[in-house]
Amino acid sequence: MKPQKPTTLDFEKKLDQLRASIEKVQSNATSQDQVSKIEELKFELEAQTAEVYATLSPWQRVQVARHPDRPHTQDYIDMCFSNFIELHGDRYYGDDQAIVGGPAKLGNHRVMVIGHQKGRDTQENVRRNFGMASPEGFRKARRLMKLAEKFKLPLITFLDIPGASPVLEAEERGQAWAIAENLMEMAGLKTPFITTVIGEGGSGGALALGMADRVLMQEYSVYSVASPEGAASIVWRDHKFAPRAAEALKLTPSDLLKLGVIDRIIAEPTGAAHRNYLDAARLLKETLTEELDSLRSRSVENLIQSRNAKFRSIGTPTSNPSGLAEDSVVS
Amino acid sequence: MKPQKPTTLDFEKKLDQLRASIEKVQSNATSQDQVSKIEELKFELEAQTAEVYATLSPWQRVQVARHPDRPHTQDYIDMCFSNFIELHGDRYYGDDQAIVGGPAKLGNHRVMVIGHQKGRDTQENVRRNFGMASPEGFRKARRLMKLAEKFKLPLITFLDIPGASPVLEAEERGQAWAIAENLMEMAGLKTPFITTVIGEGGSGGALALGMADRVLMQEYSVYSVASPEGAASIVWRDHKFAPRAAEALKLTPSDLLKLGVIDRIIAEPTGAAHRNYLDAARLLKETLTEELDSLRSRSVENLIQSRNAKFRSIGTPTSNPSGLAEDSVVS
Amino acid sequence: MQFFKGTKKPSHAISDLWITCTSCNRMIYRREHEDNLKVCGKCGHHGRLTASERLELLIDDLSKFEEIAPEMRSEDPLGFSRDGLDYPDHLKRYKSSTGLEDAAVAGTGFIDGRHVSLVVIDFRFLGASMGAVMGEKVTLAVEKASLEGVPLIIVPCSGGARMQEGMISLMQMAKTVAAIRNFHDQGGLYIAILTDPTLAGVTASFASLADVLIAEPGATIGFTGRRLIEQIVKQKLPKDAQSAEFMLCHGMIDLVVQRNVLRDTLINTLDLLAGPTAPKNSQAHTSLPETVQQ
Amino acid sequence: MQFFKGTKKPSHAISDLWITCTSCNRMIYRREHEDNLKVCGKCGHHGRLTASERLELLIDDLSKFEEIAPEMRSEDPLGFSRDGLDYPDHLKRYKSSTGLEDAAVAGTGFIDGRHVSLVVIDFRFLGASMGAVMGEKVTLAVEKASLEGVPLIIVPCSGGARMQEGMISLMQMAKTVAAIRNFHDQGGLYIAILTDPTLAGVTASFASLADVLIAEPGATIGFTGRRLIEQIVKQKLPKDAQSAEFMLCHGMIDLVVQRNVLRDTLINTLDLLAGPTAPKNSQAHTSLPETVQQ
Ligand SMILES: [Zn+2]
Ligand SMILES: [Zn+2]
Repeated sequence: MKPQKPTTLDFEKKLDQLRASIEKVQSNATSQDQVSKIEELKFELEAQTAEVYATLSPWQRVQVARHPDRPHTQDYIDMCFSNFIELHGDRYYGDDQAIVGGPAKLGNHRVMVIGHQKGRDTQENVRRNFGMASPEGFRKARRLMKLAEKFKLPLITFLDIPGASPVLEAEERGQAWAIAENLMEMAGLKTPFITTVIGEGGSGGALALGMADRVLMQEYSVYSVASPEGAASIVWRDHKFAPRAAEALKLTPSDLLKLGVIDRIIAEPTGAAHRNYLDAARLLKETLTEELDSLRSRSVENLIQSRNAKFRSIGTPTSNPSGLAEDSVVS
Repeated sequence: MKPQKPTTLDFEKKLDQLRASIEKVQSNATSQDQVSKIEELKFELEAQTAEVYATLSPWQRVQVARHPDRPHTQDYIDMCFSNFIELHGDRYYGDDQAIVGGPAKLGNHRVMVIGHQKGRDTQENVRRNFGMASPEGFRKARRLMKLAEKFKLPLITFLDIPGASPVLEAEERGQAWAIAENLMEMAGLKTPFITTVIGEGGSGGALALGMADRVLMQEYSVYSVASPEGAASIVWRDHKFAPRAAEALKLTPSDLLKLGVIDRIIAEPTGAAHRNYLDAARLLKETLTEELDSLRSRSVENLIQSRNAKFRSIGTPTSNPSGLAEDSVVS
Repeated sequence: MQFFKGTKKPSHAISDLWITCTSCNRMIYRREHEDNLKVCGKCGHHGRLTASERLELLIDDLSKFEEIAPEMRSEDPLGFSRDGLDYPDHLKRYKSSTGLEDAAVAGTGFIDGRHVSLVVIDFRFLGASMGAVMGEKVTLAVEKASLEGVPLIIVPCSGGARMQEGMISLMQMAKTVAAIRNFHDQGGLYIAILTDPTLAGVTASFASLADVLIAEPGATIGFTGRRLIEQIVKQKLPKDAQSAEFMLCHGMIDLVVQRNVLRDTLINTLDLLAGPTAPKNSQAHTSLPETVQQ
Repeated sequence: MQFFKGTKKPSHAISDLWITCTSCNRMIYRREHEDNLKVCGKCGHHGRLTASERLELLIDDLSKFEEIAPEMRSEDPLGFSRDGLDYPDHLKRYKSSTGLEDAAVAGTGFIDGRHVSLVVIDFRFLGASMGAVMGEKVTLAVEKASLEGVPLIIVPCSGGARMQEGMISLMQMAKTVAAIRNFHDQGGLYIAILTDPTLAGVTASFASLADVLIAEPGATIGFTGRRLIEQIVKQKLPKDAQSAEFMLCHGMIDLVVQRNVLRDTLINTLDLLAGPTAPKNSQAHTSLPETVQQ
C-alpha cells in the first residue's frame, strides 16, 4: 500500500522544492512558454535527483533504505506476483505479522515467497512490530520453506528488517534457536532459492531468510552485521557515531558485491524505489525472473553444493601453519 | 520415590487389618507359638490379597491403576535402568515436567526412555500437573524420539496419564497438533519401540507416546479412550455412572489383549505394584529385556512395516460393497 | 449455483419455510439461507453442512463422485449397551434419520477438473464421533490418494471419540496418521478444511496434519471440549476461545475462508502447490516439478 | 586433579594471591579458587575459563591435543579503523595479552579415551566476538568430525559479532551452520557446552544446533544482550533473565551442569549416544548401531 503522506529526507528537500515549482507552474499552465518551462524543470529535477543519489553517503543510504515510503514486501508481492495466498502460523505458538509468506506465481513460475514486513502507518507498525520478527515469525518462515521444498517451488525471499525483536519474550521463546534452525534448513533446502534485500538487511534476523543461491540487493538497500547505531555503541561507545559506523561497516550494495557477500545489484529508478513503485517493481521482477530461469536450469544437488560452497568461502582467512606461509611466498 | 504415608483403597481395608495384626503380633513375638502365628497370618494375607485382586471389578482396577502409591515412570527408571540422563525442553516454549525422558541403559542396551510422570505428593503434583502433559511435553518427547532414531537407540516409553492437560493454555499452544505430530513421528520412527502402560493410559495423551512395535500393559493398569468419568458424562450424561462405564469400555489388559489392541500383559506381584516395588520392577525389566532382544533381531524396515500393519488392522469393519457381503457368506 | 439441490424438503409447513440462526437467533427464510450456502445473511454464522451439501459445494459434478466403501458400517466390538439400547440399534436410528451408514463419506471426484481423493464428514451422525468406520474410510481415502498420486482433501468435523467403540476408536488415530505419514513421505499434497466442530482425537490425528489448514469462520477447533475445560478451571472461557480465528491468531491454521470463496481458494491452492491440472490417469504425480531437473 | 597447571603466575604479590568473586564480591584465595575449577566456594558462581583451562578440564591429555590451524589470524577485510587504531593493531594488543591469535581454539583430542573434534572459546580475546577466524575454525572442526566420524564437542562463548569484520562476520553464521547441517545429515553426534556469555550470532548459529545442549550454571545465554533489551523496553530485566536456568525452564537447553561433574556428564552422554568407545582410527562411525540390523 502506497503511503498517503510522503516523507522527505534532508537531502531530498531541494528536490521537493523543485517538485513544488513544477506543480505550481503546471496548475496554471496555458501558454507554450509555460509548457516549455515545465519540461525544463522536469529535466532539471531528473538531473538533480540523479546527482543527489549518485553521491549519497553510506549513512544517507541507510536513511533511504529505511525510508518510510519505500515499498515493502507486500507491495512487491502485489506488484510482481499473482495468485498469492498468504499462509499463517508457526504451528507452535502464534502468527507473527512481521513476516508474511505463501505460494504465488511469478509470471509462469509457481514459487513460495516470504519476506519481512514493515508497517506503513503507526497502527500497522504496531501490528507488525516495525518489521522486527519474533521466533514464531522465523518458525513460520521455516514451515513455508519446507512446504516449498516438498512441492518443489523455488523460494523467493525479501529482506527488510531492522533486527530480530529485541525483547525478553522473544528470548524466552528462543529467538536464537529459531534463527539457527532456519539457517540449518536453508543450508540443505532442495529447491532454487533467491533472496533480495529490499530495504534494511539487519543482522541475523535478515540472514534468517537469506541463505540463498543468489543474494541480490536493490540499489538503495543496505545489509549490515548490526545497525550503524548499534555498531557505533559497541565500537565508539556512543550511538551518535552511527554515520561513521555506516561508513566503516561497508554495508552498501557495491561494497558487499566487492566483498563477495552478495551476487548482484538490482537497479532502482531515479530517486530510489519510494519515488517510483512501478518501475522499481518492474526492475525487480525482471531480475528475479532472469535469475530464476537460470537457477531452474540447474540440478538441485548442484544448487545446494554451490550454495554451501559460496558461504563456505566467505572470509576464509589465510591459515599460516607454523607461521611459515608468509615466508614461503618469498622463496 | 516411594511414598511416605501409604494410601489404602476400600477393598484393601481388610488386607490392611491383617497387616496390622501381623505387626502387632510381631512387635512382641517371643514364643515359638507367636512365630507360627505370624507365619499363619502372613499366609492368610497372601491368600486374601490374591483373592481380592483376582476378583477386582474394572472400576476397582481403575482405582489400582490410579493408586497414589503406585510406582511411576521415574521409579521404574531408577529401578530398571542405569546411567539415565534426563534431557529437558521442547526448544520452542518450555520444559514440561509431566513428561520425563532421556538416554539410559537397560542392562547392556543403550536406549531412550520417555514417560508420563505423575507426582508423589501435592507439591510434586503441582509441578508435574498431576501427570497431565502439555503441548511442550509432547514436543519434548518428539525431540527425544528423533534423537533416539538418529543414534539408533531403541525407544522405551511408559504411559501413565489421566489425560492431556485440559486447559485453554494447552489449546492455545496446539495440544491436538502436538499429539498428532507425535503420532506421525512414531508411525515412521526408524528404531525398535516398546511401550508399557504402567498406570492410567488415558486417551490421546497416552497414545501420543504409545504407537509402538510392542504395546504392553502391566497387570493392574488400564488403557481407555476416555476416563470412565468422562465416558459416563458423555454416554450416561452423568459422571457418577463411571463404574458402569469402566465395565463397558473394556479397559482392562485382558479385554484389550482379546481386542488385539495390546500385545502382552506383564504380571505384577501379589497385591499389585504399589505393594512391592522391587518385584514389579524386576518383572517389568525382564519383560522389556526379552522384548527388546527380540525386536533387535529384526530389521528396522520390517519393524516399521509391522508396526503400521498392526495399527492398520485394528477395528477394520467389514465392508459390504452393495450390501452383498453378508449374503455371499451363505453361498 | 444451484446449491443443495439434493436437499429433500417434502412439505412446506411454516416451520419449514423459516429457520432460526443458531448464532444471532434471527429468523431467516430457509430458501434464502440455502441459497446463501447456509451462511446467515445477518451475522455471517456458517451453519453446518450435511455430507452431500459439502460435496456439492466442493466438487465439479456429484454424479462423478465415486464413493469408497459406501456400505461400510460399525461393528460392535465391545458389545456396548446403554440402558437396554444396544449400540447396533443406536446406529440404526442415526441411519434412518440421516440416510448415512456413518458420519464419514469418502471417495474420489473432480475439483476444477482435477482428480482428488476426498473425505467429508457429517456432524448429524452421532456428533461425527470417530469410530472404526471413520478411521477406516479416512485411511482408505488416504491410501487411494497415495496409490493414484492425487491430492487429498479432507473436510473434518467431529465431537470426539466414539465411546461405544472404546479403544478401537482411539486406535483410529494411529491408523489414519500412519497412512498420512506414508502419503506425506511420498510427497503428496493434503489440504484440510476444518469445520464446526473439529475436536479431540480427530484434531489430534488426521485433521491437523495437512500441508495447508483452512478453517471455516467461527468453527470450534481444538482438543478438549469447552465444557470440560470450564469444569476443570471453574470459569467461563472467552466466547472466541477455540474459534477458527483464535486458532489462526495462535499460529495453528493457515487461513480462515468464507464459504462463498472456499471452492475458489481450494482451487487456487491446488494449482499453486500441485501445479496445473494433469489429465486423469496421467502418469505424472501432481507434486512433481515441471522444469527443475533432478 | 592437577588443575590449570598451565596457568602462569610469575609473581606472588598480594593482589595475585587473592581475587574477588565477580558475583558475591567476597575475597577468595586464588589458589583455592583454581583448585575449585574457578567456581566460587561461597556462592557457586562459575568464573570464566581460558581456552587452555577449558581444554585441561575436558580432555584426557593436553599434550595429545592436535590443534587445527593454530596460526590462523584475522585479516582486515573492511580496512577497519577506529580513532586511528587500525584493526590489525587492535588484534595484536589482544594477542599479546592472551597469547592467542583469536578467541577460538579448535583441534582433536581424547575424552575418556574417545577421539573427538573440539572447539573451545576464550572470552578474553575481544569478548569472543565472532569473526572469520572463529567461523573458519568452527567449520574446520566440524568438517574434521565429519571426515573422521568422531563426535563434535563445542564450548561456545561469545559477546556477539565482530563489528570490525562487518558482513564477513555475519556470514560466519551461514558457514558454520552449513557444516553442522552436513555433519547432522551424516548422523554425527554434536554436544555443546554453553558458557558465560553465549549471545547473538553464535547462539543463533552453531551453538544452539547441538544434539544435546549443556550449559554451565548462571551462564548468560540468549540472542539480544541485556543492555539493549533494557534500553528498548525501558525497564530492568529480572536478574535471572537469560541465565542458563531460565533457558532450561523455557525449554531451550537440556541440562545445567556444575563444573565439577561436567566432564563426567559429558563422558556419560557420549557413551549413551555414541556407544562404547571405539579404538582410534577404527572404521566404524561411532553413531552406528551395534546390534540392530539395517
Ligand atoms: Zn445469524
Ligand atoms: Zn561468589
